[in-house]
Formats: sequence, structure tokens, C-alpha cells
Amino acid sequence: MGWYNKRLAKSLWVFHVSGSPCNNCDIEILDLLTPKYDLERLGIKLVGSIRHADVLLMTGVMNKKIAPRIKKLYEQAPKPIFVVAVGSCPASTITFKKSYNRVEKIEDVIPIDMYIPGCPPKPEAMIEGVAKLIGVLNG
Amino acid sequence: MSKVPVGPFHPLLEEAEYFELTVDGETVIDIDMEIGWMHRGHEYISEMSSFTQSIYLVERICGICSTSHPLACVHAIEDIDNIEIPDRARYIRSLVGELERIHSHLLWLGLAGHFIGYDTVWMWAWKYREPVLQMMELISGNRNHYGMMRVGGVARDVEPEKLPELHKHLDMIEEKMKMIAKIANDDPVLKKRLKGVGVLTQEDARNYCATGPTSRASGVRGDVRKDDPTDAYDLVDFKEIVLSNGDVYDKLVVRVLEIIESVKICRQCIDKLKIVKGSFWNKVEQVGEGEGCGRYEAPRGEVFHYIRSDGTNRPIRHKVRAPSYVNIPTYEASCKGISISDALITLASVDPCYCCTERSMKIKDVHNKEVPDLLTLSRNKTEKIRREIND
Amino acid sequence: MDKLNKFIEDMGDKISHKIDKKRRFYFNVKNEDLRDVVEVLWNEIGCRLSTATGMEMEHGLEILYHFSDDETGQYYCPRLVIEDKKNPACNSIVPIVKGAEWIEREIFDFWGINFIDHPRMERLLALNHPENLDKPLRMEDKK
Amino acid sequence: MIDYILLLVLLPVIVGIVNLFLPVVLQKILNSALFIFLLYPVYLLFYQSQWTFEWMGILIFSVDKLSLMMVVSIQIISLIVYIFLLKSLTRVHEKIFMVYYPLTVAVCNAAVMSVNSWALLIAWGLSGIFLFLVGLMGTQENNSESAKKTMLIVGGSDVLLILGLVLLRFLEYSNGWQLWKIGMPLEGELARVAFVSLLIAAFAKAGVFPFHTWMPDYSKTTLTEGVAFLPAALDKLLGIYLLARLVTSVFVIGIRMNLILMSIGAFTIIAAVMMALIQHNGKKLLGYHAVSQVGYMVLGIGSGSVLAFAGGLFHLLNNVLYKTGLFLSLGSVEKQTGTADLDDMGGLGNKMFLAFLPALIASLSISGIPPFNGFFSKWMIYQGILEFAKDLTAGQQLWALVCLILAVFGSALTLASFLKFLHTIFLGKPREKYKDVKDAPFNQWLATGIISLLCVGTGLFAVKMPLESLIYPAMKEMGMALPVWLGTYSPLLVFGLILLAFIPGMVLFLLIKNIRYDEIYLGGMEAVEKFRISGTGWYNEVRNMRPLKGIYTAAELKIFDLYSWLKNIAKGLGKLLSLLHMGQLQFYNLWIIIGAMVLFWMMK
Amino acid sequence: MILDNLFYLFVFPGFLFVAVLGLLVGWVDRKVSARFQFRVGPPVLQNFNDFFKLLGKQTIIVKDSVKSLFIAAPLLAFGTLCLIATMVGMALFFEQGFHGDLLVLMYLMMVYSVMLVLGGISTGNVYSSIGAGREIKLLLGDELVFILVCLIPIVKSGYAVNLEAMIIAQSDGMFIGSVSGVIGLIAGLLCIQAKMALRPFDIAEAETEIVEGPLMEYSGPLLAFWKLNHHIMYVAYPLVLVVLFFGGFNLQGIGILWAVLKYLLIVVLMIIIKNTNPRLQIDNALKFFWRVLAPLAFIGLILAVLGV
Repeated sequence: MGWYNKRLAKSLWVFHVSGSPCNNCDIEILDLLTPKYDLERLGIKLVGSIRHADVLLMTGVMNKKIAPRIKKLYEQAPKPIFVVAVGSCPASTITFKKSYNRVEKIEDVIPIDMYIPGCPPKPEAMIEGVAKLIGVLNG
Repeated sequence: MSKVPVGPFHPLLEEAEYFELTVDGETVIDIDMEIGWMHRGHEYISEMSSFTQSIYLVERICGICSTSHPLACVHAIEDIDNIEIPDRARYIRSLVGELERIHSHLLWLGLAGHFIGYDTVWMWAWKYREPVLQMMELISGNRNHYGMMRVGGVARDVEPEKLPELHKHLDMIEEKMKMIAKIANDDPVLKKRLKGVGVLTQEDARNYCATGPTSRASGVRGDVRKDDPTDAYDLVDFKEIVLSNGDVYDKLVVRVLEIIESVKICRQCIDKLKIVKGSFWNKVEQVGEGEGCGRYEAPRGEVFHYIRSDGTNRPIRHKVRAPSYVNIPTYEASCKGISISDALITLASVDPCYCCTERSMKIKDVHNKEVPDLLTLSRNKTEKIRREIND
Repeated sequence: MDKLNKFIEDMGDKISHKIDKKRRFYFNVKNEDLRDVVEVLWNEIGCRLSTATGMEMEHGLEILYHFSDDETGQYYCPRLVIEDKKNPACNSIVPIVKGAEWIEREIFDFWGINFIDHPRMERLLALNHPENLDKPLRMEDKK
Repeated sequence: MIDYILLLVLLPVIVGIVNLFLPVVLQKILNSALFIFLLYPVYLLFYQSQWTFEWMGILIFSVDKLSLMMVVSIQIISLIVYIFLLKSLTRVHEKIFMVYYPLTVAVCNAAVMSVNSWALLIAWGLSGIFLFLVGLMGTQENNSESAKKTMLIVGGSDVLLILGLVLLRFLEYSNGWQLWKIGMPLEGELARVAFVSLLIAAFAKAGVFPFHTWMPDYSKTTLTEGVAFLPAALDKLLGIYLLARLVTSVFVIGIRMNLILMSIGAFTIIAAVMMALIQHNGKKLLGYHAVSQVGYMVLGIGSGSVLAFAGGLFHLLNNVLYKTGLFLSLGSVEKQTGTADLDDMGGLGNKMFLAFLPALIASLSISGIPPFNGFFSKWMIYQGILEFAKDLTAGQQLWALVCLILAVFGSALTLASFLKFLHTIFLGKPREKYKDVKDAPFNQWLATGIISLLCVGTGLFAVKMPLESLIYPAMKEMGMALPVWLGTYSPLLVFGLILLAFIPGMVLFLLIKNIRYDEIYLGGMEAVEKFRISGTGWYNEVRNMRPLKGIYTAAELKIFDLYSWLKNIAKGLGKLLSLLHMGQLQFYNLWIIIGAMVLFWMMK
Repeated sequence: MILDNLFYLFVFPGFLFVAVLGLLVGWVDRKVSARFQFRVGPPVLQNFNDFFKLLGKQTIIVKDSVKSLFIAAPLLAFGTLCLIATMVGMALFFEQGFHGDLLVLMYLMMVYSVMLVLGGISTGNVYSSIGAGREIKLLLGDELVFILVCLIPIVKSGYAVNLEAMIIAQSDGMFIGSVSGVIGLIAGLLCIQAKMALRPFDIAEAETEIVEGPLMEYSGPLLAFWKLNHHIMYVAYPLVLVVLFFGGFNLQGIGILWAVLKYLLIVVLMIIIKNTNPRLQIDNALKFFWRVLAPLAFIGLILAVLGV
């Protein structure tokens, strides 16, 4: 599978899942695709359908209304699939800690392979995170 | 009748949101909206937070309006006690606010391009948005959540040695913005695609109480910066852009022209910052009892904050009304009878920010009509503990 | 401030508890006068409804409407006090101001205030919520 | 010894009459025996150059190669439809239909074999009457209305047939009532009138514009089996048979007439298929296609080119196959779901796979997707037209090319409307209410299966099977040159190559075979039934386009319907007459006096 | 004979050649597009990586769908496209063909759309259904124009209906050298654009509207085949235009350069159109084809008949 993982590492298709974020991480994720950062040179592409995705980029604290949908989404994705949680919200829930409409533990909803903390993480940090994921795949 | 779901996860929507289009063939007959996917409910958080904390909290209502919300919030707090702010702070506030407007409008322009499949526009707009973020980084130290606002002024000064660099960036932006304005005015393809699409009539704009570029494109004037000038807006010179057709194309043009106005304001602010010296913050010890309305013209329209204070350092009621909250219902008027492709770009045309729509609300202990003095509180607490021990 | 004074004169005893601050004018209205006042604000003065704030106070539930007159920058804030906390209800202003639809739904959602004559009295944010989020901002229901 | 030819007519007649007195079970057995036995004389006919039947010294039936082709088609298609019929009808209809069915076959056999005007006339008229009778057995309440409409148009055209035949006799007195083999140039008014009347008779039978209007209504209201059998198959055969006779052996037509016929054909294709595009009823949609496909045959046969002529005849055979197949598949579905309304169906492909597959193959055939049979005949027609256009003047070239363009475009439109057909019935999201639907019974899918096999077979082995065995001999006998360079396109090769490329892909897929079954993905929403597109609204954009919108609206108001014109004229006349009938004696006296005066004046 | 055919189909000019070239040209498209947008763009072998990655992913099949059709559709489309590529390639490189192959080609080019539609609607997904409807409508639009476009060289070459004869007829002057040829090429280019679902005609697979339409439910190897199909079209379809209007290739000496230039010219034109236009609405696209392009192409045809 080594050979296949290398192919996978060079062609990560990203599906963007927003679980009640403040929008900023999402914007920064899109920013990654634009001229300054251009993740397409690493073979990363944003796709619209979960069926095409290799990576789920999760943002936000995930409120209770959206959690079952995200779970469903994760189940509908073709395996292998990686979940990368972007931002401080999924990592530590920062200011929303006391919210009544937040799921207790995001890991209960979907397993998360990697956290990229930051509010929002700088694009450079996200690229580093992606590079680490690629590094894992490359062995 | 067939129903087409749009959302909660759809490439058109950066955030999760759900629209249900009723279609006949490709024509949208009806639209139904279900929101609440982004609702994080800050009430319980707010019971713990002071005014200062809540400013940072409202910053995280929305990542794109991360200056507008704090700004409206501090306006509301200042409105309670008529707190005055120093001149230098006024210019810094307006500078940051206008920079945010530029970056937000460019962001929308790019996304709108992406939504109609014009990725070139997307990439170009976002390329020219990058210097704005750099300026923000230069001023505040962060690309997105700036943390600049504070009751009585701003949190950080803009050091004089940074001003020339800001100037340089601004020149670049202005040049590119003029180019983009020209493209928006000339490009026949864009015109063909967007003209007459998703028209929001003047009457509907008023009925739905739409604000910002959405209403101004429909010929309903109203710009908080002109109507209720705060900060530096009565000190600088700028125009209010009002167009009349109300279609997506006019919404685009309004935004593009507003960018140019914003650049103008920024330039004036930077120039003034060279001259106006002094403090950037009046220290505010205590906010008194009372209620205050704060408003600010966010990129998407009027942001409205209502804060009720009982004299402690916390709000007992904090109401936030984001512009998208009143702009999104206009879909009911503008999306009916057009094709799916048109309806989807119309959905994007008000530059909806769902995070804002389902914003936080704050409320404090509602039972404290009067604030009990510390001694009573202490006694009560002792009483309570004693009871618990006895149990 | 001609408009404001004329408004105060016209309304007479329909409004009470007037608080006049710089560009902000707060006053109380009764439920039966609400529509008349809103009619005047909306049609004659040409205000825009900014939003309405629901609140729970000791003496009852409050709804504070915020009407903005964009010509002058003046804010008119009628305050409606509902003392019945068990079954709160008041007149809807949607027949006059269409834009109030969501605002009133949201207040219904969070405080359970029933708006009479509202075309679609449903929850807004907690619609189809998996845990049946019920009036999360009402304090006394919680404990 | 009994003449085998007579057997083809007499035997079904006898069986039909005997069936009148038998219970259904015996009817079925008798009919089964009949249709299997009828293949025997056909088999014999194959090896004989010409069979004739004389009665009192007058030549009545004669089978040449063209007739043979038709006879073969009639027997095959009636056998297939009969297999379907074995278990599909309700009791009430079954008993009557088992009587009509052999009689209809007999009449059609007689019509294509007769060489005598009287025989032709009788057989032709009777076939029209059976069409009417079958039409009366409809399933919907307004079926008698559409049956009447059919009777009026088809029967009315029979009058023109009489006129044409009489004129023929008058023009070529030496021939007696003998038909065909005349070769009359199209000169003089009488010849033209004869030609046009015969042409209209053929057109009305086959359903060519503007005499097509009975076809969709008839299809909608009548029993699906009846439609599959009569207007979709036998009437097409008769009509086009007459047309082919007309343009080859009866008259010699010039280039101008060729162009006119081609235009009629092309226009029929487009007009009918455009109407089919927006239909909401499956049977009506197929009815319009039945009209549209005739356009190709008229186009091919009408153009002077031999290749196109062969293509036209081939297309006739193809059309009989796939159109019957489509009607029968729809019939199976209708039996299971109880409706033919497209808005009401959906997602049956999984449940009724055995009805879906023939429908898919027939749909691809009718849309002219290589390597199925529909493509081959269309391809021949197009090439024939290009061949024909080569030697014309610039204006005529353009004229022929426009016909070609319309024909090709028509096939794209056909494809479009059939994808809609497939989508609304078989594909798309399944409906909750058809959860318990079962697949078509054995006899039904056997019938449709045979048809789809024939569709594929005649597509792949086109040159061998129908062309060299049926069509070329017929053309040779009519004295036409044979297209020489046809063998170069091999559908077998195309199919083989696609299959060759398909197999490695399939192997790769099966090797990997990492499959999971899941719900539909709708952006996180539950895939409930309301999220479905029925497909009937797919072509709203086409419908609402400016010039088309007016045309469609007009068509729905039946402005292009000959029948409604006639009806309105008749109504108007009736009104006029009723105006004259005032019920007052003096006025009637006045009318009499005026009438007498006119009479006297004329006699003077 | 059979071995020859196998070689033609699978190696050159069939599957292997077009697949490899297609994936590379797909990279050119992505790279040039990226340069248009001030980006760096993907590495050369990106499309290969994508393809092989997809092969290893899971295939998800919808429970209630017509599964056989869902699986067969991309593979049949793949077979058809290989055949198209072989036919065009045979005419171009070996000057072989059969009579009437242009008409066969015209119809084979519809098969891709048919398979896309059938594969999409077999799942029952609402977006796929919308996308399928759009695909057919677009097909109706471009088919009318494409017939006209094909007729122009047919008429100009004296009613030759085979590709090889078309090339021979152009040996003393390409059709692009005449007015009708230019009109035909312009119309043909836009038709190809629509057939390949490139902007402004990516209406059926509009990602931000209907989530890639018919391709939405596809995943894993089947999706890989759809992507491969799209890349094969990048080779096969422009080559059809090369045959029709540029007189094919002359693969001797400097001719190779010319051949590459002819092909690249069309590809680059396509990429430019793709990057400077927003996606059209389907009704506007139909109007564009039927009201603007069809009359234009018809004028071209009239001119061709008149010999201009």
C-alpha cells in the first residue's frame, strides 16, 4: 500500500464541513486555494460532493443541531477518509465553552485525525498541518 | 412539485444552512429556509463575561465582520453613558472598519465569481484582497480577528512608522480596485450573466427591512455612516452609493463602488493619523446603569447591538442584530420565478453571513432588579453553604 | 427634531415612560396600541424596523422594538411589557411590517411569546432541533 | 391443393370467426396454434420468387419481394405481441380481442398482398374498421371520442384512396383493376390528383403530418396492446408499403416531388418530436414518436436515392420492432402501477428490471445510438440524402441539407424525450407507493425480450439480416440499383470495440471491488421522497422559448389538428343550417322556391 | 488483422495514447488556468495521481439505484470514447476509415452524454436529475449546431462523408482558409466546448450549483473512469476539429511541429474561453446555441454550398 499511499498523499481532495464556526477558518481555508498559497500545487482540490472527498476539513464548535448531519456526512464518505479539525473551536471550544447548544465532545461524533489550532490558524499553519498529513501518508 | 434541498452542506454555502427550493423543471416556485445550524447560543457564556470580554466574544460571531460587531458593541456600551473617545481612536476605528469592508467586499466578489463558475474572478479578487489582510496584520497583528476595539477607544495604536507602508499598500489596492471597477462596468459577459437576475424591488427591500448594499442596490438609501455618524465618519468625505435596479449586477456594482469609497476613507484616515496625536484610549472605569443602542455599517449592512446594563460590569441583556438576519428573508421576494442557477447566485448576492444571522445573544441574571450589596451576597452565600453542609 | 416632537404630540397618551437620549427615544406602549404606533412609525415617519429585542425581567417579559428613521438617524424604541409570564402573547406587527416575521419567530423561539396574527408561528433557530431546545432563554422554566 | 397465399388470409379469418363462440382458454390455444402455424407459409414463400392467387381469372393476391417483407414483418410482430397478450388483458377485453386479433392479421396480410384495386380497397377499409373497433376498447372515458377521430381521418382518407384508384384505372385503362407495375409519369392534373389522393391515404394510415393527429389521442386512450399492435406496427407497415409502391412502381416522380416528400418527412419528424418532448402521458409521448419516426421513412423513401430508400424500408422494420417494444414495456409497467401518467411514476427500474432493460434498448435504438438498429437505418438515410444532394443545384442542395439537418436534430430530440421517458418511469428516485411493485410476468418480458434481441440483432447484423435477405431483393425486383459501398461500416466492429474497451474497465472494477451500499447523499439531508425530480419538467426551457412557446400553446389548442378543423367546419355548417330552420312555413316555402329557381337555372 | 485492431484500439491511437496524452493535456489545462489566475498550478503528473488515487477508493452505490446501469455507464462511455479516439486517430495518422464514419462519429459523440445522463439518473439523486436534464438540454443545443458544423466540410469536400476523404480534400488548402471554414471552426469550437462541459457550458456539472450534477454520487474507480473520459475528450474532440477544418496532420519533418501547433491552437483557445467566461444559465445557453450560433453556422453552410 506504500505506493498507493504516495498517490493519495499527492492528491488529497478536500471537502469542507462547517460545524457552527465563526466563518473565519472557512474563509482562511478558501484562502489556501487562492494565488498567495495555492494548495493546488500540492494536488489539493476542493470538491463539492462528499463522495469525492479524501479529507474532511471540520471547523467550528459543532452545535447540537448540526452534529447528526456531520455524523451522517462522515458515514457517507468513501473510505479512506481523514478528518482534519481546523481552528481552536474544535480543539478547545474557546469562548463557546459554556454554550448550551454545543456537543460535549466532538470526538464522539466523528473521529478526528488531526487538529490545527488557532483562531483562525494562519494559512501557513494549515499548510503545515496538511504537510504533516502528507508526511504520515508517505510513511 | 419537486423539492430541491440546498444545504446544510452545499458548495454554495461556506457555512451550514438549509434552503428548500420548490421547483417546476428548473424554475424556482417557492423557497423555504431553515436556520439554526450555526446557533451557538452565548447566553450562558455571557453570564460569566464582563463588557471587555464580551467585545472579544462578539468578535467571534462572524469572522468576516470581526470589526463590525465589536464596533457596534462598543458603540452600544458608549451610548449608555455617552462615553467620549479620543480623536486618534476615531480614525483608527474607521480605518480598521473600512479595511474590513474592502476585504469583505472583495471576498464576496471572489465568491460570487466562484459561484457563477468564473474562477478567474475569484482568484483575482482574492489576490487583491491579500494586501488588505497584510495591512490588517500590520495594524493589529492578526489576519482576521483583530481585537482592536475597546470601550473608550481602541486596544492598540497604529505606530507612525507603519503609516508609509500602509500608504504603499493602499496605493496598490486603489489601482487594482479601479481596474476591478472598470471590469465590473465593462465586462459584457458578467453583465449578461447577472443583469436582471434576482431582482429585489424597492418596495420589497423596504418591506423586508433590508439593509446595506442589498437595499442600496434596490434604491432604498440608508447608510449608518451617513445617517448616524460615529467615529470618524463625520470627519471624512465619502459618498453613499445607491443604485436602483436591485438585481445581482447592481449589488455587485454597489459593492465595487463602495470599495473605492472605502479606499478613499482609508486614505483620509491614514493622512489624519499622521497629524492627530494623543491618546488612543480614554480609560473607562465603570459603565453605569441604563440601555444603549449601538450601530455600525458593516459590509453587509447595519449591525445593531442593544445593551442593557444594571450598573455592574456586565450586560443583563445584549441583543445583536446582524445585517444578514434581515437580508436573508428577502430571498422570498427575489428568488421566486427564476431558474435554479439564478436563484443560487441570488442566494449568494446578499453576501449572506449565516454565522451572523444565528449570532449570539447575551443575557444576565434576569432577577436582579436591584444589585444586592456585597454584604448581602456574602451572607446569602454563607447561608447556602451552611445549608448544604447540614444536608 | 421636528419629526420626533410631532410624533410625541400625535401619539398623546398612547405612549408613556418616555426616555429621550441623543438620537434614541424609548417609550412604552400598550399591546392594544402597538399596531397604531407601528403604523405611524412605519408609514408616516417612514421608519425601518431594525429589530426587536425580547427580554425577561422581574416584572414580566419585555419586547423592545427598534425603529430607525434613516433620514435623521433617530431611533424610536417602543417597549411592550407582557406581564403574564405563563402564557405570554401580544399582537404581531407582521401585517404591517413584513420584515418582522423572523424577528417575532425568534422571540417565540426563545421566550415563548405567542404573536397573534403571525402567518407562521414556528420556531426559527431551534426548528427541527434534535434535542427539542425549548425556550432556552427563559430562566424560570429552567429551574 | 390450397394456395398458401390464401392460407395467410383465410386461416386467420376462420380462426377469428370460430373464436367468437369459444371460451377464452380455447381461444388462446387456437390463436397460439394459428400464429405459430402461419410462420410455415411465410417460410415457404421465402423460397419462391412469386406466388399468385387468381379467382375467376382475376389476379387478386400476389406476393413479390416487397410484399414478402411486409408479410414476414406482420407475422413476426403479431406473434410477439400475441405472446405478450397471453397474460395481460382483463377478462372483458380478452374475449373480444382474441377475435379481433386474427381478423386484423388476416386483413393486413390481404392488404399487402393484393394487386387488385378492389381487394386492396376492401382489405384497407377493413383494417381501418378494426383500428376503430380496437380503439373503442379503450381504458379511458374519452376513448370513443378518439376512436371516432381516428375513424374520421383514416376512414376519410379511404375515400381518397377510392378516388385515387378510380383515377388510376381511368388513366391507365389497359391495366384494368390491376395495381402496381404502372410507372406513370407525374404529368397532367388527373395524375397529380391521383398521386396526391393516394399519398394522403398512405399518410393518414401511417400518421404523417398533417394527418397524424389521430395517433397521439388514439395511443393515449386505447389499450396499450392494441396500440402496440395496430398503429405502432401494422398501420405503419401498410401506410409505408403503399408509399413505397407509389413512388417506385405506380408513379415516376421528379426531383421537385422528391424534395417535397423529403420536406414533409423532415417536418413530420421535428413537429411530432417537439410535441413528444413536452408530453406528460407515457402513451401519448410514444404516440407522437410513432408519428415522428414515420418522418424518417418518408424522408428516406421520398428522396430519390437508392440508399435512402433502402434505409427507409429498413427504418420501417426497425420502427415496428422498437416501437412495439416500447409500447409493450410501457404496457407491463402500466399493468403493475395502474397508470401511464409520467408524473405519477418513477424509480421502477430497480423493481422492474426486466421491463426496464427492453425499454432501455428500444429507447437507445429509436434515438439512433450506435450500434443498435435505429442508427443503421438513419445512417443509411442520411448518406442517401447527401448522395442525392450532391448533384443538385445550390438552392436544391440547401433544401435537401435542411431536411437532413432537421432529421439529425430530430434524432437528438428523440434521444432527449426518451431519456425523459426512461427517467420518469424507470430511473430517478423510487416512489414509496410502488414499494410492492413486481416485475413483469414471464410472457411479457419474453415478448419484450425477443424484441430487444431483434433490435440488437438487426443492428449488429444489419447487412445480412434484413438488408440482404429482405430489402435488397425487393429493391432488385423493383428494378432499382443496389447501393454498392454499404458494407464498410460494421456495427459489429463498433460494438465489439466498445465492448473490448468496456471489458478491461469492468475487470479492473471487479478486481478492486471495494463496494459499499449507502443512502443518497443530499448535503446531509435525509433522502426522503419529496426530494425527487420527476423529469416531466426537464424541457420547460425549450417549451418557454419565445417562438416555440406560441407554437406549443397553439398546438395545445389543437390549431394544427386537421380533425378539429373539420369538426369546426361541420359545426359551422350545422349552425348555418339550423339558422335556416326557423320553423315557419313561409320560410320553408321560400327555400323551396329559391331551390327550384336555382335548379331551373342550372338545367337551362 | 485482429491483433492490428487491438493495437489500434488499445495502444495507438486508441486507449493508451489518448489516455496518457489526455491526462497530460488535462494538466496543461489546469496549469494554464492556474497561470491565468496567478497561481502555480499542479505538478505534471497530478492527473495520473488523481486517477490512481481514485482507483483505490471505495465505490459507494446507492441502495435503491439501478446498480448495473450505474456501474456500466462510465465504462461504456469510456469504451465509446476510446472508439472515437481510435476512429479519429486512424484517419489522422493512418489515413484509414470507412464510408460515412463522420456520421457515425457524430452519433458516437452523443453516447457520452447519454451515458452521463443514464449513470446520473440511475441513482435517484435530485441534483443528478437536474444535472441530467441540463446535460440533455445542452446536448439539444449543441447538436443542432454541430450538425451544421459537420456539414460545412462535407459540402466543401464535395459530399465526402468520411474523415479520410476530408483530409484528402484539404490537401490543396485547408477549409479554414475560407470564410465558411472560419465560421464553421468558431461554431465548432463552441460546440466542442459544450460537449466537453467546459466553461461557459459546464452547466450540467456545475459544482457550486448542483454539486457536479450526474457525477455527484460517483466515487472510487467509477469516478476515476469519468475523469479519464473527460481527459480523453481533451484529445479526441479537438482532433475532430483538426480533421474537419485543418486538414489533418502531415507527419513528416516540419509537419510534426505544425500538427502539434494545430492541436495546441484549439486546446489553448478552449482554455482561454474556459477561463474568461462565467457559467451560463441553461436557458441562455440554449438560446445562445439556437438563436446565435445556429444561424451563424447556417450562414456558413450557405456560403459553403455557394463555394465561398
